Amino acid sequence: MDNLRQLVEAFIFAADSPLSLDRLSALIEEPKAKIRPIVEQLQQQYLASECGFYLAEVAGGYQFRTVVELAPWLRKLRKERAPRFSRAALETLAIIAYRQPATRADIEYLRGVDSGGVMKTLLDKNLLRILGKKDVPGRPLIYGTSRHFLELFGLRDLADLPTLKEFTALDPELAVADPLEPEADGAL
Amino acid sequence: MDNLRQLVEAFIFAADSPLSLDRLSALIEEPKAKIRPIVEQLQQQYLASECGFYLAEVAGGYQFRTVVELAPWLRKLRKERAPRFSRAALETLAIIAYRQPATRADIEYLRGVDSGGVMKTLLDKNLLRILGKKDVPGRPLIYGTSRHFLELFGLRDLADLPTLKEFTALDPELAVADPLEPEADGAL
Amino acid sequence: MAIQIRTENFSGPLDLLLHLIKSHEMDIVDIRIVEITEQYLQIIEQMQQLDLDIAGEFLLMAATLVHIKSRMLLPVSDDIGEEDEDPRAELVKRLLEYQRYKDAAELFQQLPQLERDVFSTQFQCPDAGESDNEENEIPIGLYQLADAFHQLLKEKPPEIFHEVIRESLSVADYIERIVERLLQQKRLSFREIFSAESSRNQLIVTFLATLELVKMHIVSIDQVDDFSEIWLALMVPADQLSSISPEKDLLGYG
Repeated sequence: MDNLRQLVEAFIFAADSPLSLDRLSALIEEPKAKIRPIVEQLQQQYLASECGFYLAEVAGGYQFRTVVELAPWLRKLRKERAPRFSRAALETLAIIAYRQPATRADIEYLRGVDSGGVMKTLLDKNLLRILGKKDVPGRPLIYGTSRHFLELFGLRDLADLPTLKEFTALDPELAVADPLEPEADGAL
Repeated sequence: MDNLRQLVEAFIFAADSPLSLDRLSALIEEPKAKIRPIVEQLQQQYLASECGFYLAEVAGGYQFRTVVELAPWLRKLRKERAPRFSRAALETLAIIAYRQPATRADIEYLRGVDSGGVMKTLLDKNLLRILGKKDVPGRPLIYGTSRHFLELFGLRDLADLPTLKEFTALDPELAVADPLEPEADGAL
Repeated sequence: MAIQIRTENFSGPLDLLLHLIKSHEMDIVDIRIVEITEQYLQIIEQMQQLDLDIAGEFLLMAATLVHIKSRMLLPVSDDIGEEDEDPRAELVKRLLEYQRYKDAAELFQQLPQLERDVFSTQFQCPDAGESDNEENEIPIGLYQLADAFHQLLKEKPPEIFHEVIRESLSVADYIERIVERLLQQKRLSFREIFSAESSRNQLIVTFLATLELVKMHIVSIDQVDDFSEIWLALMVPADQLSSISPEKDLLGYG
């Protein structure tokens, strides 16, 4: 049993992206039911030990990540500054994240400006993906956020997106469109 | 003091190569004499805890590494990865997807290099299929994409592929800005 | 009001409009349309005076505002039906929704970002097996697929016009170039020997040079199947090349 814990730890550490329970189960050749408690135990353990990193749940998987409080120190490690997002990019990303699947026309209607360039940049950065085509005349492409988007922002899944302020009860249709449960804990 | 341990741990964890005591001391802005015992303590601690990784001393520095005994397991990580493609494979697949039915010569014309090896890999991965022989002298084989290709890219059929026109419309340098059209079906 | 307003500070006309609404302490759901239109037009004019490249989108919004204003000034006619819609309704709806995503963008900015606020290990596990040219591997999706094809087509632009510049292109020089490349690479595809930016003349000379090399039994030509790639390879060991290097004059191409 202890060996299993060690194996889970090593796999998550060595993987280059978050490992899901399914993936862990396939790699270790043990049922998920056996692996899940081990992962949960590891999460507790790292939190309790005040280690420099913790076992985060992101993008449907698990990954060791440094604790947020140390960010100002750790940035010294990277020579290049982390790329910052322009306001246009963040707006576009937000619209697609909450509204997906979204067409380019949806985004441009909301933003009021041509957004092709921003979308291309986000696609190049692998933050967006093309989901297919919409079943309306002209069959426009529809877009959604990628797995990498979740990884970058440390989200477990799309339901983990921060809740948006409710609309005033102006339009009941819009209130329905409100997705997203509140986050369970602020651990991330 | 505990914070210092956390910081050392996080630095070593997040660095892309082994961190020397000198480097750690410079990053943390504390004398080496203060950092050395912490590192040694961490080494002991990880060994004692039978963690999946340990604090190795390599190349004049310190780095977390997975436990050597687990190597046979960890190799599976690379073998069973989410599909990722080399540029050559992606190019070849793209040409066949858009130009099918395509001969090997068609592909090599566009890529400018021998593509036999890549095509074989793609055939082995069941992403391509042989459609028949072309009715020209030499009767070269003609290729198309497979059902599995559609599944992998989440396409219903080939008509779901983004057209080049749609694609270039994203690139502001290539396309005149599209007029804004509020969406007809009132997605709001 | 002497606020310095610059388009680049706003991500679009809705953003500018929201700013004006806020700075005039209005309620989004009850915009004082006459006042806001005036303000908006003033700013647009300022931008024009500064000879800024005003995006069409900003002008489009100006037109929308003026249109709403004129509709609000018209007396409400009874004929059209009881539920006359507020002319501002659609704009208000857009503004409210835009405001929401603007807030969301702000939230995103504050989320801990990988490689900015949190870091994962960069350790490439040597025990995980040899990484066969892993750095070249790309995640795949429809975009990556379409992009790959698009890039290839961009690299192979249709031949348009070539200005004819008379150059003294010597076949002998080109023979040397091809041999040099073959020494480095052992095998070259027929296409590879032509560089992409070659002029027509250069292509011809390259071709002649290739023929010469074959004629001199320095280079062999292989083709696996009809119409498949043609491959060139050196037939002569490298150390013997110098002795059979052609005398430039003997080739007779000038």
